[in-house]
Amino acid sequence: MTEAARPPIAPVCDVQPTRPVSVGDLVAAVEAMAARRLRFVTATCLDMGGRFDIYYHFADGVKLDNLLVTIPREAELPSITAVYLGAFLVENEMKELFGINVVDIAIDYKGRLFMTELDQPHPMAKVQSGATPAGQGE
Amino acid sequence: MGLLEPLLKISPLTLAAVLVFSPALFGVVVFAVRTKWSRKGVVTVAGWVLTLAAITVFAIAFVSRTALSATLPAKAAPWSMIVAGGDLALLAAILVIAVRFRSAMVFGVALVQLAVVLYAELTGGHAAEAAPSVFIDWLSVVMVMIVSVIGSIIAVYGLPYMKEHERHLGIDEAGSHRPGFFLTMLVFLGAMNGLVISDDLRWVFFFWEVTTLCSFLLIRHDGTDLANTNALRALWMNTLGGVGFAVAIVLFGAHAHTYSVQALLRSPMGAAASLPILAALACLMFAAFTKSAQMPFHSWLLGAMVAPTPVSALLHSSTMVKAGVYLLMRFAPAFHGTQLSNVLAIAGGFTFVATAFLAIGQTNAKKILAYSTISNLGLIIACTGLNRPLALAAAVMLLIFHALSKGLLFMACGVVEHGIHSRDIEDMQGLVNRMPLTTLIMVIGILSMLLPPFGVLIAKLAAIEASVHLPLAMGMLVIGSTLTVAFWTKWTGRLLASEPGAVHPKIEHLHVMYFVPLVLLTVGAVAFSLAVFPLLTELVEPAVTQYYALVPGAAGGVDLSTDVLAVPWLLVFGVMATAVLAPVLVARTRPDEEVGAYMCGEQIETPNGSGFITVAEQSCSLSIRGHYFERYVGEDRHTLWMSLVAASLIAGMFGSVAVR
Amino acid sequence: MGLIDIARSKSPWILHFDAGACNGCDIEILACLTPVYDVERFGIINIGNPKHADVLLVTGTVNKRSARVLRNLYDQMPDPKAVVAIGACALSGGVFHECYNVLGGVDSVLPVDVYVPGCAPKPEAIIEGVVMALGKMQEREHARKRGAA
Amino acid sequence: MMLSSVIRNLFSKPATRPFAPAARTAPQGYRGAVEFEEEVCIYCGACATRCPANAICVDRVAKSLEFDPFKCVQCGACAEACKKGCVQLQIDYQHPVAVRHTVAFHGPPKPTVAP
Amino acid sequence: MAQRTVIPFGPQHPVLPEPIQLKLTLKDEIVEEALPHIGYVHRGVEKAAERMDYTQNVFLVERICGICSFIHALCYCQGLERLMGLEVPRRAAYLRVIWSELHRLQSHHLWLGLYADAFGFESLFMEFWRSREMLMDIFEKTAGSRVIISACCIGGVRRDISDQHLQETLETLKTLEAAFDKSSEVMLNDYTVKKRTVGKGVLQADKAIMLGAAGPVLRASGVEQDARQTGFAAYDELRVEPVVETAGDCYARAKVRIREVRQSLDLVRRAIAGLPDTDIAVRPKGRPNGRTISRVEQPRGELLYFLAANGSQKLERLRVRTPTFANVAPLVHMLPGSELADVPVIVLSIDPCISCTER
Amino acid sequence: MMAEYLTALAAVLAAPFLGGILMGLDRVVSARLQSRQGPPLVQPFYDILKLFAKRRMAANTFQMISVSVYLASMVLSLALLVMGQDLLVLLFILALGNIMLILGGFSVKSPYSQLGSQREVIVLLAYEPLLVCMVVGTYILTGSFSAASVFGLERPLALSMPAFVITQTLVMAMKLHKSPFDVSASHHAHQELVRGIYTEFSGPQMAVIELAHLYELVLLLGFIVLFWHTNLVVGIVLALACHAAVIVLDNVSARMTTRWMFGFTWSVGLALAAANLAALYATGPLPR
Repeated sequence: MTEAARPPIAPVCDVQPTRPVSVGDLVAAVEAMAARRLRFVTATCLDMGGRFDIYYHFADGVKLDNLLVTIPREAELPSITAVYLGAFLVENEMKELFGINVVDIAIDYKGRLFMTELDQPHPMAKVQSGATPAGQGE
Repeated sequence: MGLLEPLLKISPLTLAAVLVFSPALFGVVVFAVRTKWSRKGVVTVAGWVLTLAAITVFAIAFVSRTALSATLPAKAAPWSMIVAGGDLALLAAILVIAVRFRSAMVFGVALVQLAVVLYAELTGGHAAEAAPSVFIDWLSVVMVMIVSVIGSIIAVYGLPYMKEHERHLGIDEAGSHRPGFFLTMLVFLGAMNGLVISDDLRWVFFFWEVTTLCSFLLIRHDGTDLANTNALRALWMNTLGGVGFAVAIVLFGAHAHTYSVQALLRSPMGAAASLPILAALACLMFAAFTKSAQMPFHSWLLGAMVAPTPVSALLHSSTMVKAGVYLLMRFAPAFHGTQLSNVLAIAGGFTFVATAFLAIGQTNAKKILAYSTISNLGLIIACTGLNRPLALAAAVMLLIFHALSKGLLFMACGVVEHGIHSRDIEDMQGLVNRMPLTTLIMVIGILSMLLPPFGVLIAKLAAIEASVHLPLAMGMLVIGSTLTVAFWTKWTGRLLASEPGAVHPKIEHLHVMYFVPLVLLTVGAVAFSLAVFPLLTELVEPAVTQYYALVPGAAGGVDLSTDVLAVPWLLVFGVMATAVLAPVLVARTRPDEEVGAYMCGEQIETPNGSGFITVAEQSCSLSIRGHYFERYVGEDRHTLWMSLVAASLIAGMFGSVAVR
Repeated sequence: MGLIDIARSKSPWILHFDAGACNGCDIEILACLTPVYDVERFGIINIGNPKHADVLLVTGTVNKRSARVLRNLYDQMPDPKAVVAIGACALSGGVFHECYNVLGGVDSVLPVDVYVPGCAPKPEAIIEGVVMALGKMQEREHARKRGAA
Repeated sequence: MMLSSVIRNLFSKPATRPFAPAARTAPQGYRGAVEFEEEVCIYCGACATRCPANAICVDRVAKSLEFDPFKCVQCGACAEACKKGCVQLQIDYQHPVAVRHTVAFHGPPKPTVAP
Repeated sequence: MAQRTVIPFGPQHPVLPEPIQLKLTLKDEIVEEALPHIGYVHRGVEKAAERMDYTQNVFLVERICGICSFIHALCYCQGLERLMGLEVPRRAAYLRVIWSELHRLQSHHLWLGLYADAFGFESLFMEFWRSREMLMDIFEKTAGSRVIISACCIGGVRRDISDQHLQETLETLKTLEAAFDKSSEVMLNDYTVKKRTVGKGVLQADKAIMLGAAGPVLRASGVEQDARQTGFAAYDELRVEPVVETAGDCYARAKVRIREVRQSLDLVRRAIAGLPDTDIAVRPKGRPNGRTISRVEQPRGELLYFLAANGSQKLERLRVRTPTFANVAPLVHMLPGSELADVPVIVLSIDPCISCTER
Repeated sequence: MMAEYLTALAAVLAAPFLGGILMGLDRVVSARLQSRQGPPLVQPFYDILKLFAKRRMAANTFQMISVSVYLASMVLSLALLVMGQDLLVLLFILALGNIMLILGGFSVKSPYSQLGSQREVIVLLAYEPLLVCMVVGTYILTGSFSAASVFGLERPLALSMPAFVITQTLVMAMKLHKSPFDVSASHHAHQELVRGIYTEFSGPQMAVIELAHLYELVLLLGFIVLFWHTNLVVGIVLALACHAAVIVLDNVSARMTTRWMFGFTWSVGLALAAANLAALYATGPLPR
């Protein structure tokens, strides 16, 4: 049952197509998506320890088109709500659950979207300040 | 009866002198002797004197059961010169005002009036000697009571009010405008008394113009730009009405050859009246419409609310606007059975509906009261136009009850305004927690305007009953009464909207000169409603009988027995009183639990009262604003067309003269 | 069994609050109102207002936000009243009992009279639960009366 | 339109199903209350590992099983996992109760296990 | 002082089956601003999914939403199957379609009932919910539970449906359709209903795209997008044409759903008719590794799962984006300008599922 | 006079029982229209008794006064009707009760109660003219506003005032808060205002309101019986038919919005009333 005994399996990457963009280019890239009349679907945030991988999913007809932004843990992330207002919920969610510093959200819940008192300020974040990495089962 | 016998010996002329001149004299004393205590004392004494005089008049009329009349010897003085001189002096004053305030409108209208008055003086002025003759029938008695008693109460209330008012404006005792204020007020009361007891139209006209001038002075009392503008508007409108009055005098002089109201009423009138006489009556109606602020002249009364509250109370409840309806009621027998009368009913009914409608959209308490006043005057005028015994009875009852309730409401409003520094009814939300006593008084005042078994409603029911024969007027009355419910209920609701939990609020302290007048009028409003039957049989019925005696062809007594009045009102009162008192007794035992209002489970106490937790876990205080439907009942949307309709109805009155 | 007792047992008005359920139990409560289960035959009305309600039906796990609301609602219900917890989540947190935003079952906030297990419980079970809760409410009321006497 | 529907309803039998005791039973295969057959249990813990709600606790050493019906979501994973047919889902639903309780049983005591 | 009325609408509110608060700013009764306050049902499912192993997760994600539980499980399983490289047997794919469409049917019936109730048409609510009970009976019979049917598993489905049950299902659907004809007729043509729905809560196609609307809300605004077009499960063989309306108001949204009910009835029949006779599941083997997106069409719209696995027993990240989550922004846009009385109608017109939104 | 009072007393005592049964019937029929079994016939009595037995939870004293006056006005109106008194007065006493209830709703600073009260004011505005017009119609026929004079007519009112049977039915639907007129409050809470004007009344106060509703129902049906006073059986059947119409209407329509409701009653309702009144003015010369 050790981790080493696990047979190696090639990772699948089905999130296609994905175009990586830098934080600085994000809003411009999103504006380009808007210019193409793509529908904003959602954003997905992955806490990779030291960095966040944030996917922005857009629907082009029935197909998806994605952007990938990678930011360091403490970095600011510009809001895209000026372009796609619909992103306000997901940005507030990232702010609250992962502790990403999303700035200039159109409707800002100030980190109080879902939760009232925070025992764990950002429960989805893998690294809590002063806490051991969570996620190791029961 | 025997006890009252000596009263009969008092000459009506003496009484008249007391009623008309004593206030003016007291006023002069107030003006001359400028100390706080003298002012308080003199005004109070003036109030007592007036009240006693009015009660004496009532007692005499009650005992003698006939109208009192007397005339000074024609030779005693050059009466015609005096009255003409008085008129001209007033006009001169108005012209001076017009020049000083650069009001072309006032100037023009005053010039026209001057022309008419001069014409009257030069042509028919001496058709009859203008010796002061007094005629006091029940209608006059009712008016004298209203003017003297309620007017005095308001004057007394004005003492602390004006003091606080000037304190607010930062005016010290030395620079106080109060002496002039009370002088004007008292002169006003005297003039009103003069207006309702004079038999000679020229004297009536003179007093009529005095009230116009007094009201101008009172409205512009604060001297702000707005006050000046509104006062000037009141002045030109009322002077315009004066033109109508003067034309009527000219016509009466030329075609009826008398200026005595009683003589006029005994001359061929109604269907038998000649065209010029009818035209004269229409002119009088026009004058009454301006004085009683009927549409399209309602704007002056709305503007008059810039004046200090005692002025509003005085203008609305007991003086000024009541002069107009008094004149119409006085002349009602003259246009009985004419088309003119019907058109009058419709015109009054229209103002009744239209202003009740506009009142729904208002948040300013005084404005609501103003609209309500205009509306009720419209109702009284409609009753006059219906010109049936029951309608007239309703009109007299409305005169009394409206004066009581409206005086009460204005005064209470003034107290509230000084308490919370706002006259917006939205700011009065939850007043019951802050000023429970005033709120209670105010709520009684409002309910007395609105609900059975209070007098206003009983009168309204009688009016509806009397209007069935004129379907259009009836429709207006029904709809108007319904609309009335909307703004009164909303306002009361605002007052009562209390924070849950504050079950026993602390009772506020009221100045004794606030407290006594308020309580007097509250008790009056309730007691008169309770005593609606004695009132009806002892006061209203004689008034209507006297009126009907003048109607040609209406032989015999007046039968006011209607189903409305046949209702066992005592039973109604009893059941309602029990229903109100029983829970109060139950409430003495505290409820088992006191909880906050239902707010979907998120209620919370905030510093500004109850609130709820909302977006981003912030607490937000609950704010509930009444519905005003500005989109539907906004003044801006409707005033213009309504005024046009009202103006065309007035034109219709003149037109109906030709049609008969 | 006095007249009042009969009336109480024949007229339970319910208030439903979803404290964090997946909808399954809520929909089953609503299903109780429909023609097929028609709880009005037992006098049950979904009154939706705590001030009129006799029985509080709670579904779902409780988190801090909903616990506050739940407490408020319960306080606004006039006595005598009863609480019924419906579904595994309301009983213990169910499959979510270890989630970070879950306080646990309803009984961590309110005194629960009857627990209706299941995921989601059938409408029959819910009705049975309400009836049971009325019994408990009556008992408590009688005990209170005896205590007061 | 609605008129015809409601009038038809008025004159037809109501759709309301009778309630207990005449209530109808659930169809075969209904996932109702979870029941254990103590005798066949071998305390392998397969059910406990599969249970998404951690409603079952098996101590393989002490040979005891504890089941919290309040946590159970009646998914049937335990019954599928059980090789012995010890865990079964009843057709009848779990009835409401007024007090919290758990189901617990254990196998024959082993001398090695402290009481 | 009080220039505007500011009131809480929810969380506990009889027209909202689920807790959500709208902070409404009103003038008279016209909404000037509506802000949603959520979090009453937030549990933390995404985090929990990282703690449980991936088979247990099936039961977890089902309980994200009790109305479309099967579709949640389907979406999850599909993603995992892709990561594991599993090929689902055709019969399982067809059964998945059948259960999915039955879910859509019951969800739409549920919604139509609640929607009718939102504008105070109680008897119509009763009609739809009476019909819905037929579907609940089908679930009870075929899957063993009324609500959370737990029929989907990784690699296929947990249960087969017997021929007898399939026949009974077809019978039931016939009755259901007859009842639906009558009730939907009322929903579409009744004067009072139209008065309450036509022109209310209008969402232009442009706005719908920019605000990221999903499902019937999107399609009612004239945008032709339906995740079933991607051909997951057996939708590659059972082609689906998206149902589109153009008015973008509450009425159009109801119409889309009513037409979808008919479409679903047709799909179930076609799926039953073409049901292949193969196994119903393959055993999952190996451990997933990689990232993928799985998309399916829920009754409320497009459901998106993002799965990230690192080859262990547990997922690294499970992201659930539900359709209601996407439809909140359009709601915030639609409410201002409407009357208070229309608030429940407009809120319900997006078919809100708060437990989905908050997870 | 004594006999009159005794009859009124008897009516006042009997009305809640009659009203309760009618209300129960209403609920059973409503349930059956929705294909449900429905509650027992005596359900309203259970509800009222239970509410009386709940603990008192008042937000303020005025609430209690308001419900008590509400009940009193209903009782009084019924008594006045039975005594053959003035219908116009009766209407305004009825309105008094409603206004007091509205003020009771206003008296708590609670969003739903306040909004419900605001709406109830509009409902009141909507139906009040219809009621008054109906009474005016009787005046045109009899020359009097008293109910007693209606008893004296030879021709049933329904024949001379057919449109008013319809408007009375509408008024009944409005006063009973039945769909589509249940904008300010409804029997069930499934509406945007929770229970609207009733939201903040609880326990015994709510019981008093429910009791008053029973009186109100009897009173409203009494009005309709008045339309066929010549034959009481026909009158009662007519009243029940109108009640049935209200129940069916309740079940075949969506709730109106306040604005729409007001516009509807003032256009359609008043048009009907005006047409009938015009016909009465044209045909029946006014007596007196």
